[in-house]
Amino acid sequence: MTEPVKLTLQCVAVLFACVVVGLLPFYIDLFELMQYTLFCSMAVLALSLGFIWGFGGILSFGQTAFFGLGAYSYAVAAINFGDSTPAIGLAILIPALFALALGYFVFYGQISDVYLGVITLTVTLILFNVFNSTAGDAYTIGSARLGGFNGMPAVPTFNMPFDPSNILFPEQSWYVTGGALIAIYVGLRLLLRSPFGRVAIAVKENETRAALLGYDPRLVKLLVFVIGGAIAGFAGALYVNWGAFVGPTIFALSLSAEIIIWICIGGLGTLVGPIVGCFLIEYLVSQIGTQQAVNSNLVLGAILVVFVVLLPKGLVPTIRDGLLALGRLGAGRSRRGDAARGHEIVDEGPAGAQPAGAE
Amino acid sequence: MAEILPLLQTSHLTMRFGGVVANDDVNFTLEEMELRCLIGPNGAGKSTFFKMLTGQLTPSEGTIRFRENPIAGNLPHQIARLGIGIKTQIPNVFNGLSVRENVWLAARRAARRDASAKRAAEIVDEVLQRIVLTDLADAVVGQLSHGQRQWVEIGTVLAAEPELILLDEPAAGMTDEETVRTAEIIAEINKTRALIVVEHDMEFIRMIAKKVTVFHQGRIMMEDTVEAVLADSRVRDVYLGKKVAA
Amino acid sequence: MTFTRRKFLKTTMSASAALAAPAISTRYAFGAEDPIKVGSLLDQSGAIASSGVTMVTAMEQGIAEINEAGGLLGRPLQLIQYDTQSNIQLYSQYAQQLALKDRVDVVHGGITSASREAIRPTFDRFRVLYFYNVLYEGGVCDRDCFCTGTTPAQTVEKLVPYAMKNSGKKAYILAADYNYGQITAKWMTKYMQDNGGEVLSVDFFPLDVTNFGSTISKIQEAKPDLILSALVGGNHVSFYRQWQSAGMKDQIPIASTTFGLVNEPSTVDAAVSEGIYGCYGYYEELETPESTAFVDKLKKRWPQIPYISELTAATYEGLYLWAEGVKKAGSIDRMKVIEALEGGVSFKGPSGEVKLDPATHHTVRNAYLAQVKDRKWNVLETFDAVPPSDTAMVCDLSENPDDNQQYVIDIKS
Amino acid sequence: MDLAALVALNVVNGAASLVLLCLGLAIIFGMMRIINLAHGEFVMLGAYAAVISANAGVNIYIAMLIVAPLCVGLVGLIVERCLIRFLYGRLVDSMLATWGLSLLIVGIVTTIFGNTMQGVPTPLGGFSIGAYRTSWYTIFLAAVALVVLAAIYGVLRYTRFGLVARAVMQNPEMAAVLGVNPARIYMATFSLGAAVTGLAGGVLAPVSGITPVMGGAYVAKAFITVVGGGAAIISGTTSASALFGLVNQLGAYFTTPVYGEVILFIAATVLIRLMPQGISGRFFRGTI
Repeated sequence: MTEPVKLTLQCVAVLFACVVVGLLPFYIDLFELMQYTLFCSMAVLALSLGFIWGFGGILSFGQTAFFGLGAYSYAVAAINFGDSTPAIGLAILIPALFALALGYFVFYGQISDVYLGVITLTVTLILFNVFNSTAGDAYTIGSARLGGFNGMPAVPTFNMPFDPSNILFPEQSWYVTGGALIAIYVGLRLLLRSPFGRVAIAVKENETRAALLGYDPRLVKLLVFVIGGAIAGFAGALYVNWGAFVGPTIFALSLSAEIIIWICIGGLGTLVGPIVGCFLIEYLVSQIGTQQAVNSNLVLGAILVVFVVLLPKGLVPTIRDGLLALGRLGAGRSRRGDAARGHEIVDEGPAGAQPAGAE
Repeated sequence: MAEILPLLQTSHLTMRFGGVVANDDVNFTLEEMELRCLIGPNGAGKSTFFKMLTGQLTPSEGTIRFRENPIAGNLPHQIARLGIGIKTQIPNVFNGLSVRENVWLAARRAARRDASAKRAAEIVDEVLQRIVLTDLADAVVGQLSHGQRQWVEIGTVLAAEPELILLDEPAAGMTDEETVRTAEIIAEINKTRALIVVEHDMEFIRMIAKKVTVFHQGRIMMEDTVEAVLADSRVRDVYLGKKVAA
Repeated sequence: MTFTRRKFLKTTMSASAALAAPAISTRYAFGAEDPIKVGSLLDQSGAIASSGVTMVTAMEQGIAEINEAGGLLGRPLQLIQYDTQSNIQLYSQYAQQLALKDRVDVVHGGITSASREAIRPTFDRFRVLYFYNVLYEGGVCDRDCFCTGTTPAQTVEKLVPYAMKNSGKKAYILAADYNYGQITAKWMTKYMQDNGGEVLSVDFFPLDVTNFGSTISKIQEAKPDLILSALVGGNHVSFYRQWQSAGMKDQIPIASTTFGLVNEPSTVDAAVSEGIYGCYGYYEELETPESTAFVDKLKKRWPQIPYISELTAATYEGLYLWAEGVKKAGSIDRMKVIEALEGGVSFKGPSGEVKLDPATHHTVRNAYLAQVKDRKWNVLETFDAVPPSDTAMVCDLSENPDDNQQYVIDIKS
Repeated sequence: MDLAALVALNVVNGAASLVLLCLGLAIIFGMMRIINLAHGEFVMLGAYAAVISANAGVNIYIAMLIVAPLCVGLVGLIVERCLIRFLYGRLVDSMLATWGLSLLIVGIVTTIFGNTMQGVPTPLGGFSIGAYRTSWYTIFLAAVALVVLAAIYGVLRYTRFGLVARAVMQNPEMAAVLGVNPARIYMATFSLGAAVTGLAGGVLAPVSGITPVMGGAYVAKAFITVVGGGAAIISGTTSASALFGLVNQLGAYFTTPVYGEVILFIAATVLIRLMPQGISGRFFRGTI
């Protein structure tokens, strides 16, 4: 009963998002459009971690490793080929392969929870250090200089597929980025409804039980991790397309932590949450810098602290629960399961955990 | 060839944790289609034994043979795929998923062996009826009572259609009525499959058991029919002594 | 379904485009009394804030002075300063905001070379005049961009021979591991060799290195006569302190292109900084009338201002150079201002006469060689009107006005 | 030979600095499973406390060894009471909150003291090993590290607080049954961890650049070391610090500091891969 409602709501939301993406360029000025283009590319990054963490149970402190690798792969390839089409492909492929290698190392080594976090963190720090020390002339790939701390300026932005002379306008870039965000959201939704998606959630829920049923948790986690890496890499390409620039600070610890913050604020275990959290925080950070009264760190820090204490579940789940409660009140009838609430509820059930067998 | 091999055979199976010996030189044999009960006080090594059989622990020494396959030290999912299913002592289910999804996840692996996707849905419906949770099929398992989750776990074990089913205290926390139904289901399963059941409830054991193995301090103390075991004074001492101490 | 939706989209799109059109056209209709907007992107929080905050003060001071004097072309100046929070992504974001939303007439800003390279393409793309007022490694060649700080040819060239004269011919180079450090180290090597010296080793350090123990051992093993340092940032200050505490301070002198650029001499102990050589375009201790007036004004604006260095002075002078250009052009039109600036503009600021070099869009300015004495810079020698000869080797915008890149100058030593 | 001694001293110095930096984090993370992302800022606060009090005329040793830990311990107490105690058992929330806290502390310190700070001179002089000069302060750091290690060992091993703390960390319910209030133990543990971190900041102040953002350079390395060390606070942290200090300093000596860092991180990755329970989980089981 609730399942069709949920599905309808999701479809309506996606349609609405499509309309917004389509119409936005006619209502806001170029600057805001470019700003939203940036936010959308960051939201893709947020989705990648939101997926592997919320639905695969993998907390990666180093999602920026894939983001940065994607960005650098794109930049190097785009400079060398002059065409963004294969560069985008490489920006997805290389981080995915890297995720495959790293994931094999980690998951098949039976490393879990905090230790996984530490390994991903150190890998990111290694990449940061390595890319940071590429300032010398020796670090040139084809015609692309990696440029060390200063990074690579003036990277070619997206062009029409296989038509390098036809470079996308900011409006077109917006359509591509916004469209990509929606497509990835829908893709992940579909994936989560597929048998594989449900197995992934099962592994996240209870790894031991999944193994005792004959599922190989290592393989499932590895696949989830690789998908997350590929999406993060793609986000990297979108990011470079926005700023025409990539530098090693993309691997910085602060960005890694920021992604985690987006997800915590938006709501872990949902797909909309990371997107919402990302938009909110990015907007906030950019607004803070335009005022001169108070130190920016102070404001951001205070907001985060207050948030954790007051809204620990994150925005989206809190609002959803609130709406559900309202709906129940309005309908004047209490639903099954209310009595069971309050004790031993491990998880309210993430949005993706729809009952199976519906099809 | 296959017919003369027992279904499950362990030899010299030993598990040590640091200085503690949880299982010591366990030689255990289970025939095809057999139903065996394991009893023994807490800490006798029954759960450790189950964990080694299912691959959650790698034995320090000794071998486990499931039909012709040596499985000691294999990973849990590999052993599960060979056809050993387990219901663990504490309900071990997917709390965030619905009842139907829990069962479906198990059925899907079974169905995969049969190479038929439709079969999975059929198995789910059958099993849901069998564990009498059809009405709660879409409820999130985490919100169910302890007993109901117990049933969900039994359901997942059934749906996976394993060759050998390990049940660790299946009747714990169940009402008398449910206990009877559990016994019935076990008898029914046993028509086609082998089971090993760990249980403390002697009434329950009487209901289902043919042959009983008694664990004590990590070793097999005796192995005989229900009547013989329950009549044995050593078994009484072990149990009663333990109970008084607890 | 799809068809109707598309049709719907199409109709709404054209309708909204028609609605939006008048809004766009009004944007360009400025009244004469509209303020001239000066954008500024500087870090006021995060790791680079220690450099950024004094630069913001200089901007505010300059704008206030110009406004008090009646503004430019009869119009007041409006400063739009964004705190880039030491975050490269925010540089790009705010650059777009300044260019597209605030529609500023000029942007002054950027501190690290990385930040400059992140925003320079944005200002090129959206045709906004850009001033970069920081000493850096040289080589930027872009008609839209003016770099008013010193480059290695203006400072390192003076510093190295002077330090050699007072120590010896063998140097050990320590530099921050990014482009500024890498390129400065090359210049240091070149000038060492030009003066008959020898470089024993060049070590690069990431900006977050705080423990220099093994480096100090290596230096002792190499036994140089002189340390040349291009270490950057708060973490690298640890080197000077660990150097002093190892008792090396009195044995091997240090010459640095970066020490003292923020306010290091007054934050570290006198024993740590005593005797370090530096060469910059400006020191707070300069006693010209322009300099003392400038220092007084800034101290009035912000009594606790830590130290007024070349960064601060160049920011102030950069603003005035631009203002001179606007006055000369009689317009704030970007191309007209650029042409006016290229026609030769100069300003007598706190650091002396600063003249724009039309070919490179860099400045010809004074360099001052100084040594720390009792936590103050003691100016030892003044070099008048030093040209940016490094950038001039690769960049001639009067020949190639369409050139737009940062050259890595091929240093032949 | 002299050079070898000097390099050895550097290794000792590197390891001692790491031990000092990590101990506080190890106490908080190891005993309470809270990932304190504001750890670097606690170091910074310790350095500020030491520097400010020393500049105000307090004896430098008192400033470093007493004022710094006291101040930061107090800050830790306040933070625990106002924030952390709501977050026990919520690893991710505690990370988010302490990240916010770290920004907040940086913001507050910048607002009050500005972006730069006058440092204090390094006390003690230098001495010679053959032809080479090094600082007595290196030895002093190692000595402080040893004393702190011994003190914490003593507290955990021999005091009632230590016993109860270890019990609470292993099983909070059990401790509650024993009549111990776990909340108070957590509070004390967090303050202790903060105080030790403050001490590290204090003693590192004379050899570091003092800025509000200086903490950022420490947090990742400290965290990696603590996890590499495993659950045992003393043996784990010491062994991991020694190993990483050695690898880092030798790497830096034979190549460059950049590769010194990279080698450290690679060593950490391999270590965790080979020993998922950390060094102490593999070799020093059952120790403190």
